[in-house]
Amino acid sequence: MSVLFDILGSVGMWEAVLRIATPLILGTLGVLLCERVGVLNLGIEGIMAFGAMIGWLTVYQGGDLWTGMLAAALGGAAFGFLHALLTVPLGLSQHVTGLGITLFASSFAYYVFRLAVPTASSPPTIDPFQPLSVPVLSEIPFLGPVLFNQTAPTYLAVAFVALIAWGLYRTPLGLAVRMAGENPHALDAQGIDPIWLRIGTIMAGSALMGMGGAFLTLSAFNSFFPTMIQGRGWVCVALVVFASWRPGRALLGALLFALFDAFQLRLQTVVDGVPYQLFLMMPYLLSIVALIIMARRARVPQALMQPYRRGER
Amino acid sequence: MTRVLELSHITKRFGAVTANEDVSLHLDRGEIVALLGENGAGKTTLMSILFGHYTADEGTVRVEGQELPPGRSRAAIRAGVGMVHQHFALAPNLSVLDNVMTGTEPLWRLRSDRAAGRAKLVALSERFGLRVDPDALVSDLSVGECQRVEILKALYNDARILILDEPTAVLTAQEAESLFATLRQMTENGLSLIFISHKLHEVMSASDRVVVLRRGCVVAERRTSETSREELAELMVGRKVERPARAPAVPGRVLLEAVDLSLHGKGGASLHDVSFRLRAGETLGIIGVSGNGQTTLAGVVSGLYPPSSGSLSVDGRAVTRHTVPDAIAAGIGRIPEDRNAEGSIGDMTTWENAVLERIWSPDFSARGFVRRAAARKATADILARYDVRGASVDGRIRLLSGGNMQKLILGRVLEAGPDILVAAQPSRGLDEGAIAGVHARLLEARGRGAGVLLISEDLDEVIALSDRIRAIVNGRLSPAIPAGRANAQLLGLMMAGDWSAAERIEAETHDAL
Amino acid sequence: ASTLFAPSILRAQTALKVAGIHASPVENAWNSVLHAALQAAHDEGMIEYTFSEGVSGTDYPRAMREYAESGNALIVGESYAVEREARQVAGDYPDTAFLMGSSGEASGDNFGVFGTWNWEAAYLCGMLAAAMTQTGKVGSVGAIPIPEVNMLINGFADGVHAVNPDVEHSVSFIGTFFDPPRAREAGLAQIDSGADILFGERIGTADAARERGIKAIGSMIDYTPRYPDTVFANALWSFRPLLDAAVADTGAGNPTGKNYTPLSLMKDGGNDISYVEGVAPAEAVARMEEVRAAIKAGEFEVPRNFEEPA
Amino acid sequence: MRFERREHPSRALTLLAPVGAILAALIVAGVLIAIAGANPFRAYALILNGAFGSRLGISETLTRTTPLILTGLAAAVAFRARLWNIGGEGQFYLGAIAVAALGMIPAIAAIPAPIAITLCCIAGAVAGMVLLLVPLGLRLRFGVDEVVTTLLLNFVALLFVSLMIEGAMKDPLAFGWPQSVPVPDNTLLATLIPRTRLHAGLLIALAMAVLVWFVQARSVFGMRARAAGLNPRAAAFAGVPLGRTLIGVACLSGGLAGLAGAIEVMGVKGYVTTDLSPNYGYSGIVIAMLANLNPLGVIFAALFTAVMFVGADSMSRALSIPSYIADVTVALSLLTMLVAIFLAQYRIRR
Ligand SMILES: Nc1ncnc2c1ncn2[C@@H]1O[C@H](COP(=O)(O)OP(=O)(O)OP(=O)(O)O)[C@@H](O)[C@H]1O
Ligand SMILES: Nc1ncnc2c1ncn2[C@@H]1O[C@H](COP(=O)(O)OP(=O)(O)OP(=O)(O)O)[C@@H](O)[C@H]1O
Ligand SMILES: [Mg+2]
Ligand SMILES: [Mg+2]
Repeated sequence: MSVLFDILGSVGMWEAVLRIATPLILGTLGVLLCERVGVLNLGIEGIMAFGAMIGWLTVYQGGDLWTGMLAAALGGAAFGFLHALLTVPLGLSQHVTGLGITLFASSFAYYVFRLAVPTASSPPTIDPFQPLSVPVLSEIPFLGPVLFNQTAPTYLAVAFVALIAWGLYRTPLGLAVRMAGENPHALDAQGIDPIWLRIGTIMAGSALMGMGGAFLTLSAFNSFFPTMIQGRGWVCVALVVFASWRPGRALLGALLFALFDAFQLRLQTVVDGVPYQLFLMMPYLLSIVALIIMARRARVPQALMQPYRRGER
Repeated sequence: MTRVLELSHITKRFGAVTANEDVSLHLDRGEIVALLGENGAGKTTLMSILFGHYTADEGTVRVEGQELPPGRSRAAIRAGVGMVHQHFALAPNLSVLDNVMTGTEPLWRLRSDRAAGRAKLVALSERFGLRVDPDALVSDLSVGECQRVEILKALYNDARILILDEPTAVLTAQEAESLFATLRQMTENGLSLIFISHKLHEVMSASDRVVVLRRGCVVAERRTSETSREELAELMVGRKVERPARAPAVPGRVLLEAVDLSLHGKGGASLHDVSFRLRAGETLGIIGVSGNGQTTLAGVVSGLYPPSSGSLSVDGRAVTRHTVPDAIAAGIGRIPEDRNAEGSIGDMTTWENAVLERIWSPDFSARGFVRRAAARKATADILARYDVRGASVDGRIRLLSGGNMQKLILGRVLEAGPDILVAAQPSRGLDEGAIAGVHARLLEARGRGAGVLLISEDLDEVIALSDRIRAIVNGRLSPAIPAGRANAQLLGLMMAGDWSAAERIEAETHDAL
Repeated sequence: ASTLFAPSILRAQTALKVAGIHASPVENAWNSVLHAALQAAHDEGMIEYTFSEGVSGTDYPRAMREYAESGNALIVGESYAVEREARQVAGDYPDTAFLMGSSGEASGDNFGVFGTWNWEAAYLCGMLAAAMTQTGKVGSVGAIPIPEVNMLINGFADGVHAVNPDVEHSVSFIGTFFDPPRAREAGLAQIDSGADILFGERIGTADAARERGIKAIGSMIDYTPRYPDTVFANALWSFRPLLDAAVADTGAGNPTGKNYTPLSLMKDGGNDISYVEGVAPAEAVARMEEVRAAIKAGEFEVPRNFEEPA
Repeated sequence: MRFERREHPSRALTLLAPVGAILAALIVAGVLIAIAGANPFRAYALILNGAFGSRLGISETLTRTTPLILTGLAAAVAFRARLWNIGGEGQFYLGAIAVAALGMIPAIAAIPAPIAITLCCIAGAVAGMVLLLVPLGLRLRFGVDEVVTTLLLNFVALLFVSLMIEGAMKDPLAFGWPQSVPVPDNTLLATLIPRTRLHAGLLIALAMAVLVWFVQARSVFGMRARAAGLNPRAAAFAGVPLGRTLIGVACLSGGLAGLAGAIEVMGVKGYVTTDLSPNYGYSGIVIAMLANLNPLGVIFAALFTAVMFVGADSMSRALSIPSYIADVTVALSLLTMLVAIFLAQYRIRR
């Protein structure tokens, strides 16, 4: 028992939580935006892979870290545009298009990576973001190092949560976005074209996904390699449901998931005889349990997965 | 009089269908114009063009002399055109204020001024007597309230021209009446209105001028004061229509008996100790304001959900299993309240829709496999016998208009020869011609000895078709009165829950239960 | 797969066509050792090398067949996940030689195998680690507990305990062969639980060590240039001796269906320690060098333990 | 600009559209190939050659088609009823591990091959069913969205398989490598062409496609499932038992995906590892959609996907360009194909 408390009481673990959570926060916000505007985006897994690659490659080729982040956002937006084009004006099945985008974006990322870095024998590295201690605040015992000794993109991710919450609930644009996900006909009747709004929002959401991927190569780690997303994108899709499509809860969900992950890694080092797979299963199973608990309260955007075509019934 | 709106020579085609052909229409300030026409005549299409939702193939729209750019709802809104859609354009998960404010501020503004929005909404709702709670979720509102929100939405955009597409299709008589009173008041404030309706009495009482569309063309234009219901009906359909008259009832044995039916917590309204009898060869009309349990009652009798207590017997036998196939097998035919959401599956073929509810019967399946030939033959028969137009056996049913869809549903129900017919809102949204057809079929079924349970919000319909009438209020059934004694005022009292007069009449007529 | 565009004129006429099939991306340390050796041989004109990477188990036998059909004389790869099918393919293409990383035995005349035996070097690294830990705790991060990984980590642990039996050694497995960020998190977790020297069987571990300013030990390839202040020792493994032998056998028409693993032994130059001078205490280095010499001379045998480390 | 649905799409267009799609995909892939320094036209020839040009190519293409048909059917069946089963991958693995588990019972090795194979198929199918019934149960009971739960269960299933093959079911003769005990020889499917991997599973898959088509198009269950998917409220009104119908659909869908895993073990690999499936479950979803959810169409969509992959993979080796081009080509052709199918059904109007 005391082992558990040791783990839970360690600064290192809590610091890891925020770090592990960052790509999930960005990805979840991305999915959340897409779904709020009415479109499921299963392309996230591939978009994150592409963001991770293009962000890293930009820095590897001499760009600075923020240029890398920007490249990842733009790359994400580009694939978002493709997804939007297929699902919004054409109204193709969102599941299928999303899976197609995942396959395309990830294999394209690996292909480009291999062309750009043909003969690596260990993953080439860049200098990643370094932890940025917030003066004064990082001196607070325990909380200081946990919260205020992270890398810049982590702060950015948390800022995005507030920004998107503000945007969705406090601005006219956010209201329009929510309306597009609830009833695009109503939006159209108020003189705003749901098609363009959806396209734009999906691009913005996908840009966030791309940045989530780039966090892995520019901050959590310092090199890119294929298959590095490892299902993180899918987890984001689940987290959005868990979060009932709300940015604040999305942050909470991402932190919770990261907590399980950080915890199980540490538990493994001290608990013997329990297969590691059980630990790895924990976050997924707990997510499902959380979904069951949240299901009743969840307010699904009513037009989610329903294509909008003007004048078609 | 100033001319605020002018539609000139509008033509619009959808593939092979010409929805509007060379239509010209105008509207003066403070005027109420009624747009009349059969289902599919092109009314909605015309209004959608005016509102910029569709682009016309030919023709122009001018508002206060200015030509509107085609296909731009935004421009129409700016020019002061407001539209209340046939199917509500509201988001149920958002609040009234959210619904009203969407799209009213510049999109890129950093902060939505909700306080100002709320103030404006409250002011409008007071000024026009359209009471709503700005913070209520739309999903918690009744249809009437939704309608108000729709109108407020248009007014909030400073509409000076208001278009209402079948605004009363889902309203009760009282709601409709108060709506028209409000509209009247609006015209005094300088608004101009176009409304679409299939209900001739509304048109007669509320409009200044009537424009009749038939097959996409304007066939007539009359000042309301210079025309009559009969003339309008004839202009609309192109021939004389008359609703069929009811012959005196010859009630037989009790076919359906409900004793103390109660149902709680099924999402919709609940039922409390509902008891009634339905005899062969009679029509029992149930009236009521929506939300009082009409739908639930129809659902229980249709086999959709079992009651929590009480019993139901068909032809003297107690019903123990409440499932749809059991209900159908027991001889209950069901006409659903909402033919698009409940009565048909748009993307399935006509034949599949026609036989789905009886697919378990040996007529249509054997050993788990569908007898397609038999099913298609039966469907073809229905199409022919019930005069369903525009349908092919293998075509998607989505393409049928409301009236034809209703004919198909009547066909599939009546072909099975049910002893009991549950008809929920059978003529909602239909035009005069179609209504007459539906009424004739219902009377015909009664005539051959079926018992008809008619559930409707349309008082005229209930009075015209029923032998006895009950009201449903908060899940309880009122005493029954004979149709001969019914009038709008008495029925209004009954629907409002004041049953004293009804009790007296019931006692007088000794027609217990 | 990408061919290396070495000018073909420079290439010897007899260059053997060799194909590499890598189940992981070639960045993976193990694959990179093979890849580097093959590339070097290619550049020297000894072989003509093409490769596929990231080949999943389902595609692996097809890749083998395709390379065999397109006239490669020797196919180098790893049959760990496809032992049965790989031997079947070799049976179907008796004229092609196969040299496969495998935990199993050679088969037929043309299916040769090799193991990754750098456990001796790991033992030596462990000796240094034991002398350096302050907390009395060292940690290893492994992929999946398969025999070769077990042997390696056990070798390290044995080295540690040979010097100081009181030092605690803990292991975590990341459950996959290639996930550097995960290995890094596992490393951080080890550090949090007190370890101050990490043995990184997997890439990513050293990143954790660098971040926390402790020392780490690399495996397979030389990680010191990549983490100059962190990785002070490496348990190196070399594929070149194995490759040269297999190429020679293939070229000479000798059967290649044998076990090439012994060429991984330290005394044959197949594995060795590399370390940064002046990091570990001098007497520890001296003691380690003694053992190293003994191993090379065949006087000392590091115990081989394939059991999953506790 | 807007799209208007054609009620009767012309046959020529329906046939031409896929051709256009493949051309478009190949052009884009060609650009990428050219960037890698290879000649795209040679690449096209090599793709064809790799997929059909030899006994090896044909057999490999068909070997890969087999599981894709089954996972494609699994998705098509479920999607028809609007049961969004994204969990084909997990069901595939559970089907596979179930066969391996059954194979560990000594009695299985002693019974005649046809019976043993049948039992294995059933075991695989049941395992797949069970994994899909869980999320369906959650949806019916608690209203939990199955897109997410089936997706998450893929990871759980894969970890479970990993747990099994490193624990209770680990092959003691596999040198510690995490893989299951091999299934007994009498459960292995016959090879159709000697010295290739093509096995009798292909015939099972084809038979299943016909069977599923028949059930969907002709049975009461098929009609009810479609009705339940298209408009649950109207279906309920017409007396379709929604819960039972969906359970039936889930059994069929999960069962097919599980069967795919079982057959892959019995036909190709002989034992279970965690890389048994290169995303067969996910590909099934795209294949189902390419086939417009038509079970017979699934055969062709699966074949198409397999041709693209096997051909492009072989091409990448022949040209020595990064092998990821194979997945790029497949993804591109899937996306363009989806667009083409759409455009064949709609017309563009101003
Ligand atoms: N989106 C559309 N696509 C194709 N055709 C359409 C579309 N909308 C309407 N039509 C065609 O236009 C004609 C007029 O339809 P419209 O909806 O305007 O009729 P309506 O007069 O409003 O009928 P109702 O009284 O039933 O509402 C129909 O006959 C139909 O063929
Ligand atoms: N997408 C479409 N394409 C072609 N024709 C259509 C389409 N939608 C509707 N129609 C046609 O439009 C006509 C009117 O349809 P509509 O749905 O407006 O009928 P309705 O009577 O208004 O129904 P409701 O009573 O439900 O309002 C029908 O003749 C129908 O065939
Ligand atoms: Mg209309
Ligand atoms: Mg209508």
